[in-house]
Parts: sequence; C-alpha cells; structure tokens
Amino acid sequence: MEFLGIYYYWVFVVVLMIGFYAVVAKVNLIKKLIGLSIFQSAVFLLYITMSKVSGGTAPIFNDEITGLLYSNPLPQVLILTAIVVGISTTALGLGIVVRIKEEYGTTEENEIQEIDRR
Amino acid sequence: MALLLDIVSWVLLAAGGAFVLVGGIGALRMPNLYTRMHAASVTDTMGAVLVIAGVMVQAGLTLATIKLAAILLFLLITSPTSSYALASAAMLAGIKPDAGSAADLEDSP
Amino acid sequence: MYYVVTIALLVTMALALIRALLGPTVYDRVLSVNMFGTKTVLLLSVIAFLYGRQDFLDLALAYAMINFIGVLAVLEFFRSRAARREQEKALEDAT
Amino acid sequence: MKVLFGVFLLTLLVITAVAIVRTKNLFVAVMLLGIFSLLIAANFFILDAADVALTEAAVGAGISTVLFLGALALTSEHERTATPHRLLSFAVVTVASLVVLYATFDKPTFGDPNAPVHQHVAPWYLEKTPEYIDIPNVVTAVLGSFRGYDTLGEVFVVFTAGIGVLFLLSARRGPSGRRQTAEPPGAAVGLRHDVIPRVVGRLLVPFILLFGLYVQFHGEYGPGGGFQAGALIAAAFILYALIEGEEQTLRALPQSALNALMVGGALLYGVVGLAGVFLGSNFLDYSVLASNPVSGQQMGIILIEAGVGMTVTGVLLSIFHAFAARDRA
Repeated sequence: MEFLGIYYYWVFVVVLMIGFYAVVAKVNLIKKLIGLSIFQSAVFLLYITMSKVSGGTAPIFNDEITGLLYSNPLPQVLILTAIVVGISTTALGLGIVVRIKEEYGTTEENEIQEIDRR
Repeated sequence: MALLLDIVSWVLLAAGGAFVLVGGIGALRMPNLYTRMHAASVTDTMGAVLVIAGVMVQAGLTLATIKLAAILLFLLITSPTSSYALASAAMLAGIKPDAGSAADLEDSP
Repeated sequence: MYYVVTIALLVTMALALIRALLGPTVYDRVLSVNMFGTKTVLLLSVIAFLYGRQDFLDLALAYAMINFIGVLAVLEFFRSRAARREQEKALEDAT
Repeated sequence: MKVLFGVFLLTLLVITAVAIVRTKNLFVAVMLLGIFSLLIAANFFILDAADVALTEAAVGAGISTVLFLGALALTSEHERTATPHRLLSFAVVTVASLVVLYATFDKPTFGDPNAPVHQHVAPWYLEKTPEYIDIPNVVTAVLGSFRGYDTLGEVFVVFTAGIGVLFLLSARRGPSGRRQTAEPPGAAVGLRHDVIPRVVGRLLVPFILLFGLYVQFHGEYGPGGGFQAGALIAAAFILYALIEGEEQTLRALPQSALNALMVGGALLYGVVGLAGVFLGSNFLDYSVLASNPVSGQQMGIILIEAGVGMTVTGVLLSIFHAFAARDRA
C-alpha cells in the first residue's frame, strides 16, 4: 500500500512532464496548447489526489447515510472552477493561434520566426 | 426473494460484462474498419442493456432506477446513431467495406 | 459482482485505447473514442453502486448526452474539410 | 481493490498522454485528448470528486473537442517540423522531473486523513456548513459562500477570456486573408442532409437543456452548479448548431443575447455581493439577504450560481460562434 500511496504522485509528475515536454520541445503552436492542457490536467489530478481521504466519500451529505468520513471539499472547489477557466483560456490561446495562422500563413514556430527576421 | 433478485442481477451483470469484453476484443482484433465497428456497436448496445439492467435490479424501485433508465435510453438512442454517422462518413470518404482491405487509407480520409 | 463488471469494463477500455493508438484510419480512432465514452458511462454507473453513492448517477447521464456531441462534431469537421478541399481544388483548376 | 482501479486508470492515462505528444497528426491528438479527458474524469470520480468529474464531463468530452476541431479547421492538421533540440528538451524535462519526484517523497501518503491539507480550514467547512448554510453539498457551499471571492475572480477570468476571443476573432480579416472567395453552395449548413443524426440530435437538445437546468438548480443538493450547468447548456446549443447550422442557432439565441448573458451573469454576481454591503454587512455576505441568515445564504448561493451559469453559457457559446464564423468568413 505504501507504493500505491505514492504512485498517484508519480503519475502526476509523469503526466506533468509529458505536458511540459510538449510545451518546450514541440514547434507546432497547437501542439503546444495541447501540451498545456495536459499539464493543466496533471495539476488538477494532484489537487484531487490530495483531497482524497481513505475510506471517505464525496463531500455531499446524504440523509440516508450518516456518520461518514468526507473527503476534503476545498481542492475540489478550486479545481472545479479551474477546469472552466482552463477551457476558456485554452480557447483564447487557440484564438491567438488562428490569428497567427492568418497573418503568417503557418502555425510552426520556426517558420514564424523566420518570417519575422526578414 | 432478495436472493432471487441478487441471482438475477448477477447473471445480468456477468452476461453484460462478457458482452462488453467480447465487444472490446472484437474492436481490437477484427480485420477492417466496418467489422470493427460492427463488433463495437452491436455488443456495445447489448452490453449496456445487460449491465444497466443488472444494476437496476439491484437498485429496486428508487430514483436511481429512473436515472438508470434514462441513461439506458440515451445510450440506446445515441450509440447506434453515432455508429451510423461514423459508418456513413467513412463510406463517403471512400473506405470500401470489403474484408480484404485491412490496410485502409492511413489517417487521411 | 460489481467488481467483475468493473474489471471487464476496465479491460475493454484498455482494448479500446489500444485500438485508438493503432489506428490505422482516423475513423478507427473516432470509433474507439465513442466506445470509450460508452464504457465510461457504464463504468460510472457501476462504480456509483460500488461506492454506495447512487445519487451520483447524474454524471453518467451527463456523459451519455455529451459523448454524442463529440462524434457529431468530428463528422461535421470531416464534411467541412471535404468541402474546403473541393473548393481549393476548384480554385486551382480555375487559375 | 478500489485503489487498483485507480492505478489501472492512471496507467492508461500516462499511455494516452505519451501517445498524444508523439503523434504528428493533430486531429489524432485531439481525438486522444478526448480519451484523456474521459480517463481523468473517471479518476476524479474514483477520488470522490463528483462535482469535478461532472465539470470535466461537461467541458472535456464535448466542448473541448469542438473548440480544438474548430481551431484545426482554421489552421492545419499536421505538424510539419520535426522536433528540434530533442536531446536538450529531454534533458531539461528529466532534470525538472527529478526535482519534482524528489519532492513527492515528502508528500503525505495518499488518503492519509492526518495530512496537513485536511487540518486547515476543510474540517471547519464540513462542520459548519449544516449550521450556517444548511445545504447538503459542501462543495457548492464553499464555492458560493465561504470562498465567494475566489469564484467571483474565476467568473471574471472566464468573462475576460470570452471578451479576448471575441476581440481576436471578430476583427476583420486582413488583406493577407486566405479564403476570401465566395462560399460554395451547400457549405456551412451543418449536417442538414444527414437525416438520422439530425432527428436524433433534435430529440436530444431539449433533454440536454433540461438536464442543464436540473444541474443548475440541483447543485445545492447533489453534484452540480453554475459552472457545470453553463457548460451543459452551451453543449446543447453547440449540438443544435452542428445539426441545424450556425445561422439557425444564432437566430434562436443571437450574439446580442449571448453578450447580455456574459455581462449579466458577472453583473448579477457583483450586485448580489454589493447588496450585502448595502444591507449592512460585508461584500458577498448573503446572510442579510433574507430575514433568516440561513435562508439568506441559500438565496445568495442560488443567485450567484445563476450568475455563474449565465456567464459560462454566454462565454462558451460566444467562443464557439467566433471560431465557426471565422471558418465561414
């Protein structure tokens, strides 16, 4: 069980770094945004992992079941809002990429820099 | 009576699980797109019906049963529709449903 | 028994994921996304019972409705892309 | 056993993430991102976060895919350039992951009830919600009342992002615009000629709308609330736009109405907050809204959740229409 306890954090690290790799290494701007949303999801996963209490249940009271242990509601609140904020900001990023494509005719970072240098 | 209901729901759940699994294997192992679609969609609906029916028997006459019925209804409406839509899109894109064409157009319809 | 069904669903999800990774056509991938969605709906309904929180079936209901939109969006995307390609081709032919 | 389910899903999650980054075809990446979203939502559900899983369901599976596809239609579907400096990037990522991995060993074990995060304010929220607000869903109570400031900020971020997309994409296309030719007949009518999806879609739209309203107003008692409901209602209209075409949807819910929703929702939130000040209490303290502080709190939460739902619906739909209109322009 000790191993499983830390496995969640490892998955968080791995997924986070996969997203990070896409952001730093990939040239295509849309791919970078996809990487960013993977990165974001990894952070969501970390928060929700920390909110879990063993043997607990979701923090919604139920009249039929009493005396339960509840998981932590606070990280859930933060992430719930962050998901919607995340999709809005991703959409903003996509909007910028679309405008870049219209002005430069490409979404590859190196080609954009080349055009700028001219 | 409770035992009888339990047995009924277990049988339904086990059959549902088996159908779901068969569908999954079919979607992986069948030779081309349309056969895979066949495996996935037919057992998808059957598996869903059996699994949800099994859970419904466990739930008894509660609000949960009504919600499950709604889920089942939506699955039964949308799942075949998406299969149809997908098949027609693939057909229009020129993927022929003959058993030999395993190497379909790779990612470029 | 819930455990057996859950395991069957999880294994099927893994198989669908393999199909999504293998391809070979985009339609195979769309098919596996669709399949994945149905399996998630079933998984959520079974797990809601496994955990004894039947009031959470709303989630499965939401998925059953929303999955459809994804597939239709893909279909629409294919269609508009085909139209765009034809248009570009017509433009090239004209010039 | 339940922990093993989570571990299995997480392993699939990692495989999917690797595949997303590796594929050159952006369309495939978007499809896999849909699977990624389904997987992570299932994980949230297993980790007792029903509200979060519902949000991810409403946003990740439908709207996210639609927006990415909209952007792909306007740009290109393939990565053309091979990844440069691959080794350097790997080195940077490896160093960063070693640092973060080192930090994980100091973290409390998964599910430990004595972890610091569970000792701070959370027990107080769980204990005092029945007394102060008296609604079953603690998440909604914290979201709406105890941490109302946070939520107000988030609503304004969503609002700002919506405004940003509208600014970016409603600007006139410059002289370098590529597709300025006349539209071929029959384009942009949606799936009007596909009878079966169209009939089924028409059947579904009212039910999704109804479900959205249920999620909106049942948020105090079960998983749900303004954010989820806003996303669901937006998804219903997006479905309508997919089957009946943009124009029909804009006729049903014009852009001016969407702007009003965006602004009105944020304003409603702020006004409810200010009402507290004018009635002699603090900003965003709803206790004074009714004669009884508990019902005042409940009323305040219903009002601000309605505001949140309006803003989210307006913003997500405006973004969708902005991308779709750009495709046609």
